[in-house]
Amino acid sequence: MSLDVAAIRADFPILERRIGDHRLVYLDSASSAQKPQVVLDAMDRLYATSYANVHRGVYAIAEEATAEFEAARAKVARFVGAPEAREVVFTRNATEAINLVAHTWARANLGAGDVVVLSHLEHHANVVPWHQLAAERGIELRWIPLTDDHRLDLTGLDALLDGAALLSVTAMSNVTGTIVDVPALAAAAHAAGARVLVDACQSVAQVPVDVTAWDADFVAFSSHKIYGPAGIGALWARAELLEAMPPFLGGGEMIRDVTTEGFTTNDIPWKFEAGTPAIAEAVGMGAAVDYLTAIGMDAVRAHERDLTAYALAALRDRFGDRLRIFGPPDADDRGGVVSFLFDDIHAHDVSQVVDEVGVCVRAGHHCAKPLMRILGVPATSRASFGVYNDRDDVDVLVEALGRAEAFFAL
Amino acid sequence: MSLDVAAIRADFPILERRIGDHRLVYLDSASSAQKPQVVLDAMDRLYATSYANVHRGVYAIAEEATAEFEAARAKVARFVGAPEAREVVFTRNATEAINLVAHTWARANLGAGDVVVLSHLEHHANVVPWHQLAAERGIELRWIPLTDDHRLDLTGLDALLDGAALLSVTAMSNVTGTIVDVPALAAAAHAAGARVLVDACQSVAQVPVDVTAWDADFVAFSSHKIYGPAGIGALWARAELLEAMPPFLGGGEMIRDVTTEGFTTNDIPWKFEAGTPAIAEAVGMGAAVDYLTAIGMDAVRAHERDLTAYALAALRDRFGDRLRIFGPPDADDRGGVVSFLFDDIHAHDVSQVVDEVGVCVRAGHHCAKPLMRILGVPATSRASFGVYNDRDDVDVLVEALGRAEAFFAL
Amino acid sequence: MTGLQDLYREIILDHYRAPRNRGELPVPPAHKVEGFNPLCGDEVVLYLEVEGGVVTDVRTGGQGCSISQASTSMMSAAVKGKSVDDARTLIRAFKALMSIHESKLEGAEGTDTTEADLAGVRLGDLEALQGVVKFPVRIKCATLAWNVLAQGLDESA
Amino acid sequence: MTGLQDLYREIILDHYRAPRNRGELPVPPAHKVEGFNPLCGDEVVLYLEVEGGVVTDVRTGGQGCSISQASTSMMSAAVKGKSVDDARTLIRAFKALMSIHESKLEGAEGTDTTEADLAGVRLGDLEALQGVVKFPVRIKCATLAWNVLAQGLDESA
Ligand SMILES: Cc1ncc(COP(=O)(O)O)c(C=O)c1O
Ligand SMILES: Cc1ncc(COP(=O)(O)O)c(C=O)c1O
Repeated sequence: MSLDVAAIRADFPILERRIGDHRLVYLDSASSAQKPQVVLDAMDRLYATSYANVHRGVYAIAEEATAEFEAARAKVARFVGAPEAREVVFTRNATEAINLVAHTWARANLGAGDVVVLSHLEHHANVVPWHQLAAERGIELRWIPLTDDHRLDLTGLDALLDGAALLSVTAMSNVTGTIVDVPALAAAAHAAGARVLVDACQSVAQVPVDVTAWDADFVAFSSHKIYGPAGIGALWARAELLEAMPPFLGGGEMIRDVTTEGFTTNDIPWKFEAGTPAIAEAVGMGAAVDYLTAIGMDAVRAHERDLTAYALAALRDRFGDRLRIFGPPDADDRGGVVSFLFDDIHAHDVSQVVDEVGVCVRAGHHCAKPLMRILGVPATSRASFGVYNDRDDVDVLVEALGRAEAFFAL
Repeated sequence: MSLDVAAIRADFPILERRIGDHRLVYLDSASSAQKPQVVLDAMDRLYATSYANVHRGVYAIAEEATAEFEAARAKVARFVGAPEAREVVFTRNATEAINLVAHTWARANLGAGDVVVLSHLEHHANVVPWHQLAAERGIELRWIPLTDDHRLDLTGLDALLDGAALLSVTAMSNVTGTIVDVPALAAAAHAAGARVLVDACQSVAQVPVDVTAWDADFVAFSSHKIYGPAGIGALWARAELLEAMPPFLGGGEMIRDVTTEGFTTNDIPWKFEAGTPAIAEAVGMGAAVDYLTAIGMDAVRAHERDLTAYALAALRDRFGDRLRIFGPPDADDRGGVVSFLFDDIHAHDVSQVVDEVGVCVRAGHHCAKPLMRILGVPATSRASFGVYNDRDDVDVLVEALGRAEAFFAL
Repeated sequence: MTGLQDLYREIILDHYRAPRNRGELPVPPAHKVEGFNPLCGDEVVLYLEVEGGVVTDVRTGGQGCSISQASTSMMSAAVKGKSVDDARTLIRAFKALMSIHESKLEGAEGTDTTEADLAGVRLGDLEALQGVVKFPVRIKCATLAWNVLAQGLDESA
Repeated sequence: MTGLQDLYREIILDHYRAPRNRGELPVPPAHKVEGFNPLCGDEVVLYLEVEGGVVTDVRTGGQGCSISQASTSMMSAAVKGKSVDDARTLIRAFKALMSIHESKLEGAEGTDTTEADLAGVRLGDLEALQGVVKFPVRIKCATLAWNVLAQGLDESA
């Protein structure tokens, strides 16, 4: 089951890049993953042989482009266990997918006093749209708090869900790596009569995702985190919900008929896809899904778990109490994301110093400022792992952090 | 000033594609233009050397990606004469750009009874968002009618603009090719106290566009019509309008601060760019702008005008009254788009037959159903020209149409 | 033009040029249904008279390409006088003829209509439309009338 | 680590480790302003006491990286006791030091501050921050405190 990382590395052209005298040690896949050559080739091939606008032309290359675009949708659907391809709406990214739900389903169904339950782990993409709705409509936001080791504290869950219309939670934190027990949460939410939106942005890249097994209602994710191009993402939702939802953006493709008096909408999923979509990017996302499927998501998960366990141990061994590590202590409870902070060196400065030796780690609030406030820090450093990383990369990181510590020592 | 079409053709890999025994005669650039190798190379190079999420990382490749992304914005700004790069908001496409204005500026400023003036030439992208606002808010839509030769009939303009809050019009019809006198309309609208939104989707590909000379307030366009990738487009708007507008989608990048209680917004343009953007596509759009700038937009316009005049004459010569041609009779008044219809052969069937010999023309309502109703037809065929087309292509089209006519003759 | 001859069989062009059952019926007792192909603007209008479980009369209107209009005409001829049950079976059989390709185009996972189910159904002239499956974009032209019929039968039930 | 030594000059690390003018001032008479770097969460809080056109007292708070905090500290030392006009000139001079690069990062078209204008301004210790321009992402860390100061001076005017 273990990955042939050397072979995988050869698939990613950027890994030949050098930073000064150093090889690139890319440890920021949780922000955006690098792209294998097959993904780039799939897009270039489309442009070089079959590019045309989709769903519009009768001529051969338009038919081919449309078929490739829709085949990509089917691949994405299969990848996340969606029962039907038409339940997958292409969006720009996970952020737009969540906003789409907020603008359509939520605005059609929620009013003053209606409750949306979030968690303290959420990314801004799953916070700000609900703040906007709260400001506009007077909905109430409730927050699932965290345990001391940064898992969801479910002791008060029933009270939080009481009377709630929607539970919207991440399946895996992009800061602490915490893996959330989505099926349990979904069951509780459904029992309370709430719909369930899952932010699967991190999970799709790291664990096998099955929206049916989750029993979710809406699931949002992005292509660029699963080794596909940026500029495309997806919302999966149950067909009957999509059917009932009002449309979002208005324009070409999403209509059935338009007059000077009004308009009627197209079938799902196109009803939610106004204007010319990211055609090559959809094909690229399909190729990325094929790439991950060939590796096997179980193998990917085992690999991420292994690197995470190795990194947690290596960081603890080397830096002890001088380095604070966030999230659950056991790698079984977390994805391939490790956030940490030296007592007296700012995350930004750490990132800058390790960049000198080719190590790319993220520094900042990771678009999770509410969580930062709860962790009591302004920012953390974060290393995150992709299929192309190995234990060597972790060793390089630890060594580089040692240099940073030395550099900033009095 | 005339284009070296042979050299240009060599820049576009797809033009080597064959349809059966025939070379590809791509006459659907108004729907989506093909991409030159330099655009594909710019994206591939980013992926192979400097790909990372933008505005987030401190490390070298993140800095490079951010610099390239923002440099692309500056190029796009210059290309349309925008005074400042921060006035350019990257969107998925022109459709999203118009919807953004409808969701932010319009929802902040328009209520029941407020008037938005459109024209009968508009693409669904500039119709449906206003229908949605009419249904939600009770705004009133007014329509600038057409003359017999499908130009805007401005005789009643002052009455239409009386009390209007917004004039939203296309600068060039994607069906009739009609070039609209934007500066005159903008002056009249501003005199009446209305804001001006211009759908420049077709114009940016064919004529030099200068938003300052137009004196517009908002201008929307897409990358994929100017030989760049799909999946990215832009809204240009005056800085002071963007500053005053509420944000649109909520999430990462568009915020300044987020707490569990609320959020504050980032500076423009990022305030309107929630989530991970289409990074490589922005760079590709920048490369496309460079490509067109190198050719020269005056030369492009002369080329489009020439092909249009040639096509209008050739079609009239060959088919006379049996072929209805829409739009102004003089090529000076129109862009490189020719819609036509045989008396008794459906546009769809024509497209199908000419496809057999490699000719790609669009058939349908061209996302302009209100216009189709005014033209009194369910659909038209449409040939449209790009920098890679020449008179030979027009000849092939005319020949192929002759075959179609023969095929369907009793 | 081998491909084209497959698509545009003589009988299709005949129905296109001389559509059967064009016209309207008084509503009620007839039921009126409309359908659009959002892609290309093809439009089918159907007037259905259903009495005692039988499609007693059909009239058609609308406009569109040869395939959509021929399919409408052929459909009207095929279901007129048939029982509602038989008409529904015909719909399923016709869509089975088209469906592998339609679902492929839409990225759907196949169809639940089993071949066995429909083995006995005779499509007659309608089989001329099977050349359409080689032109995936046109499948929606061919199936439009049948989708409108299905809707009409549901609504008259 | 040549590059790094350029960025992290000794005097910067000194201000980072021992920030000057940390603390609060009673509001009013002082004016409180806050600023965030949306990128990384750096935060600068400024208490400004302005009397008779002079910045009579300054206190700072907030948290962030060495560059943002050192810049805050150096700024506070530089403007304390200065006239509001001199403080504004200092802001322009400091941003000129950074601006070519900041505007490049943002794709802006340059700056309207002319070199000539600022020729006479002495930045002193602040010049140590010029190593930042080689690290475009960090420019925003360095300028944050100065943007907050500008806002504070506007609001106290
Ligand atoms: C005039 C006009 N406006 C708007 C659009 C919509 O562009 P997009 O599909 O790229 O959003 C188009 C293109 O189809 C167009 O031609
Ligand atoms: C958990 C989580 N949710 C949402 C997002 C937003 O994804 P995107 O920027 O692709 O919309 C991210 C990525 O930054 C994430 O990690």
